[in-house]
Amino acid sequence: MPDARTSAFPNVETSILGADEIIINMGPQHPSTHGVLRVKLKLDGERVTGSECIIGYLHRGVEKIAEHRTYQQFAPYVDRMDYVAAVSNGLGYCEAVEKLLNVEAPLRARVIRTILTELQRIASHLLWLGTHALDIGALTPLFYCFREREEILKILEKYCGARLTTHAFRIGGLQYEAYDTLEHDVERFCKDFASKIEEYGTLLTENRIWLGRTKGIGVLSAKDAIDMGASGPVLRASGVKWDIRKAAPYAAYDQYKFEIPVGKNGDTYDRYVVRMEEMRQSRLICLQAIENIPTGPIMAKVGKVLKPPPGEVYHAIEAPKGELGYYLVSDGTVQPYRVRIRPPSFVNLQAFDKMVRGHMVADVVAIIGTLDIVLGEVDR
Amino acid sequence: MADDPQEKQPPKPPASETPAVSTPQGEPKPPVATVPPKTVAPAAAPPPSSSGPASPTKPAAPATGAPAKPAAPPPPKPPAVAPVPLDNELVKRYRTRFADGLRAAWEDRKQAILVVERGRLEEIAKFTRDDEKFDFLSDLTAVDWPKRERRFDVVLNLYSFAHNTRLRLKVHAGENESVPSVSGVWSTANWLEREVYDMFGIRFEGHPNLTRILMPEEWQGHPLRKDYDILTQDTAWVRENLGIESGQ
Amino acid sequence: MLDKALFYFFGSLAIVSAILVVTRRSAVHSAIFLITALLATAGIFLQLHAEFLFIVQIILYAGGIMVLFVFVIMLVNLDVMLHQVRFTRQKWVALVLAVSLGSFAAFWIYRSGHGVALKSVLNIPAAPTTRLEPNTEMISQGLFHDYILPFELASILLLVAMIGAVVMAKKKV
Amino acid sequence: MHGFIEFFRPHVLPLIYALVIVAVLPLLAGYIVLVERKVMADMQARLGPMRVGPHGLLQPIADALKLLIKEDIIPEMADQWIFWIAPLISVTAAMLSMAALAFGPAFQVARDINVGILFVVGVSALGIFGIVLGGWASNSHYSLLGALRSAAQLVSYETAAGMALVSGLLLARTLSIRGIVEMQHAQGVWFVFLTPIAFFIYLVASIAETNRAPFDLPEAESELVAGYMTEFSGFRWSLYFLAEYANMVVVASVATTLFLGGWLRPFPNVAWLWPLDHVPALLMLLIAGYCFIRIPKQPVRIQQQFIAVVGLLCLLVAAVLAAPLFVGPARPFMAAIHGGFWFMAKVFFYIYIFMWLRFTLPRYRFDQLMKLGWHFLIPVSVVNVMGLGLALALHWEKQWGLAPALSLTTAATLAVALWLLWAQRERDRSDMEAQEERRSQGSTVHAR
Repeated sequence: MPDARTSAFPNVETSILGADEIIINMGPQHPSTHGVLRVKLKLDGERVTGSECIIGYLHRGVEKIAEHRTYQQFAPYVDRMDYVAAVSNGLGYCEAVEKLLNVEAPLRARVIRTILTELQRIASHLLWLGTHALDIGALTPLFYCFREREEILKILEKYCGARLTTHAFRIGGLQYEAYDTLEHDVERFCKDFASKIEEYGTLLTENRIWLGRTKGIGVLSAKDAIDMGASGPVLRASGVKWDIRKAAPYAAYDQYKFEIPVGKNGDTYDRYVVRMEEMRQSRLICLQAIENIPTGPIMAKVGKVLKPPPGEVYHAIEAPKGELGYYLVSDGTVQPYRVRIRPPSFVNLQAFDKMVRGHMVADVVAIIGTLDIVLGEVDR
Repeated sequence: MADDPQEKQPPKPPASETPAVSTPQGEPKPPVATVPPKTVAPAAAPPPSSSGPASPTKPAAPATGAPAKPAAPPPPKPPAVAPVPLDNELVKRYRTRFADGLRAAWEDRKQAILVVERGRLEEIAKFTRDDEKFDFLSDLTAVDWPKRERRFDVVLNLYSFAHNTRLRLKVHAGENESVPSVSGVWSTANWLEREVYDMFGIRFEGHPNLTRILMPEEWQGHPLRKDYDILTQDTAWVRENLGIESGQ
Repeated sequence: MLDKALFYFFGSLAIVSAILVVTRRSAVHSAIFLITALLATAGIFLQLHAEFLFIVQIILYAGGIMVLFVFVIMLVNLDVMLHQVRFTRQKWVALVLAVSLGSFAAFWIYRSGHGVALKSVLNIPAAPTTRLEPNTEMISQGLFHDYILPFELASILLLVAMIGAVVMAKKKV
Repeated sequence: MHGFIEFFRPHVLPLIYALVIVAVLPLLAGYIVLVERKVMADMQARLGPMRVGPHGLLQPIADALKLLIKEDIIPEMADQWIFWIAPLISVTAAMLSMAALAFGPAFQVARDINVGILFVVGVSALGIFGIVLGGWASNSHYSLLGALRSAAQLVSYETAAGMALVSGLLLARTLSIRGIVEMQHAQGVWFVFLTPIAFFIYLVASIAETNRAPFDLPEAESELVAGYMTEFSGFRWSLYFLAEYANMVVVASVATTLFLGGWLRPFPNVAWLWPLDHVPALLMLLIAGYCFIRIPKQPVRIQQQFIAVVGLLCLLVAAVLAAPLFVGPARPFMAAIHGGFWFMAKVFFYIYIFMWLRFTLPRYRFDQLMKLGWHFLIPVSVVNVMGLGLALALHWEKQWGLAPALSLTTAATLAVALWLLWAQRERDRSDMEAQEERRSQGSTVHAR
């Protein structure tokens, strides 16, 4: 029997030199797949000719659980989906149920909700920037980003006691009154964040190697982006100027002036620029919001037991990753009949195969990073 | 200190949502500032001729309970907003184009819902995307009503960049009836339909690769069905593999 | 005394690894033994105080050519070669050749010991114990002054060969 | 017996030096790792290892101990024999090339080997075998890809480094290491000022050659897990690690010898800069002072004692460094002791540049790395050699001043470099456009 060892590699179907492709598995425990995502890559030499994402490793059946919980009981589950931006998940769910009940949170609650959601957006983008730069090899930005993110998590912890899975909002408004130094903390954070974001810029934006690794990588044209259902920074970087905070203002977004950054040619560099600009805009929103947080009640007239009249509603908000939609169907009882969550990461990840073709293995890592996916939300 | 909706007006003009002025059920006041998405149908008020709660030919559909308001909610609660039959240009265009293709149309919480015929879904989808400019398929999902004879609702949530409005298409499908796939019209439907198949078992004709996406390949049963009972599966598995009676 | 010991060490190392090169089943093993053989000869060059030759031997053979050998061995899939039956028929031919060559060499070694006429030709002077003056300059003197023309010709020839190889190996991108 | 001693007399000193190198190198590599982690932490607004010993000073020993105790796994299908010898080849190649280096006028293992630099370059080139065979022997797809990539990278950047050295040697007109430093001493100027481009090219090429910083593709964590080192663990892995850092020291010392004037004090011949001789002793005094100040701040008593000992050690070294200046009889050892200090200072400065680049720059992709090597570095280094040859010829034959000739050729080489960069950018832009319309007319492929 020929010596097994010299029969090159049992798991390689054909010789490396041969022209036909080899299949490489990345993940599910790969350091740069942002969670349990397994990617099967078909390689011709170094070029990727095809890919298939195998997901479902983190599927906890959130939608099934929802059918056996009351509306209030289900709210904490929502934080566990996109665990990097738990506050905005909560906002989406609470506003959807309020729409179902045809109730509206008072203005003070809506303003505080807007502030906390925008802070969470900055925190989510900071985590994205740190890990994305780390995947491409820049070790330092990660620590700078996490230093700022720590400040935001402190504010969230002071407000609702938790840093990551916050369950900060209640259906109908807020559970806790804003702690007295909230305005001061947010102002201090926004003041020094301006210089910090320029600091990241100096490290990366004009960096020749960074440009080399991101310009022209993972290009997604506007038509393809819309057809693929991409949303959020991925869609805006392809040149489509659409942000739910402007198109269909919710919470208190209609009271503040902010720009929507748009990219030109939808490559990894444009998504980087769009997200950096979004962080600056979120900072402006927070500054405008804390100028005058209106006084008044923080909870609408919503009874202990919520029995929304039968019917259905679809409510979408602009989460850091994209359009986060809730489709609630109520049958008049205390428990929702059907809760469907439209996860932006799941839909954006679908565009991965189109973006990765023709690139090298090193770019696959950059493209997974630029899609900013969180597997908790992809698998639900 | 009940929050009195009338006098408290937010500083900005009603472009932002003002609490819906509560009127008895039936014809809502025309200039009602709608909830976030601007009124779906360009026409402001629904036709005055709405003959009260008599429900049009719409089948039992979602309001399985009596179309009339459910048992009187506790007095302070705001009024329930029951689905209201909808008839505006959009619905007229659909009716002229597809006649019986459009089964029903109503508005629930100010969002337009069209129930269309299952067989002609692909054709209607193309029309919706090309002529009505609903070029963004936000979500494709399903709802299981086991008590109805055609138990599944396949729900498409659409959004139009041109009109900045949302629309919801619904299709009723029976136990083993298959639904035409719309992944040809919007590519995003590819994974969404795979997930619906995985969770509900609804087959989509014309889908390039209809396999499970979240659950493992060899998984039996479809989790999100109402009659999907994990307990019986678990005891069966325990009995079969471990040879003992599961304690649950 | 150290010189003798070193010489015999390098000599035996070279012979043993040369034999191993031929007899090993796995190609990578034989490549490694080939490298040790080359390094052993480099050691002998050093003993003769021919430093430039020593370092050229290392850079050129071990550092350059052998790297290519190992590259090729790793890239080419060797399963096919292993299945072929090894050259059974050539056994006899090899024996005849070996015997004739062996006798030929033995004859001349014997003759050089005794024969008078051929002493001048085969008279291998003993290794010079005195220090050679630095020979790097001498070699460069020879290479770039006395034989400049053949040197240029050879480099052009190599250049053509390289370009040819690149053109042939260029994938139809 | 007498013959035996007689016979060994000339070899005693080199043997001692060799022992010192083999013993000190792992320790040096360990402390370079500690310095690297501390510098990295400092750049990333954090503290770095602080737990083992005061300020983490004992961390390298702890790491070494951990690696020794760690289980040494050999993959089942791996080629046992090659798996065992591959790390050895790497380490021996790195250590062997230290033999020819002169750490001070006296401290050199291979006394006056007249092929000096060539020996170092040649032997360190053997390190490739360690990497390639390591990748092959661990019989896993990832490590083979990593091994092939790093071998290709080493080979292509060795050409650039070789040409950069050639331009340095043109100035030195000799290969032997002592000769080069003496030439710089004679001319009174370091070669880095005469051929700055060659130094820059050698800096970039040496970073690539030791698989570090922007070029650390072979073991880029995010792609091929750990490249050729994936299957190695425990002591075997630490041999590769030691080889990498030893290579770094070798490359740094070659650069110091050839471009930064070996063991020469900065401005060796300038008389009025005599206080520079006192700098080493003063520096050591400073460090000792800092250690003594930090004593009360140490949390544990044992750490206080340890930092006191470190302070004393620094004082001792300061005394040794100051001795030749003041104490009469020690005067002849002046060059040897100070030479060693200056040499090590320059080597550490060179390695600091490595670290500095590692924590600021992201990583190159493999094709960009090759493109930089072949399309830019090698052509520029060849042009630099030709330019330098021309300048020296003019200087010797036509008696031009050295400065104008050299500045002329440096300017010419810079012009060529800029032209190459511009051509490269044009080529990239046209590639981008080609990729663009190839992508646009491609039909929307269904994602599987």
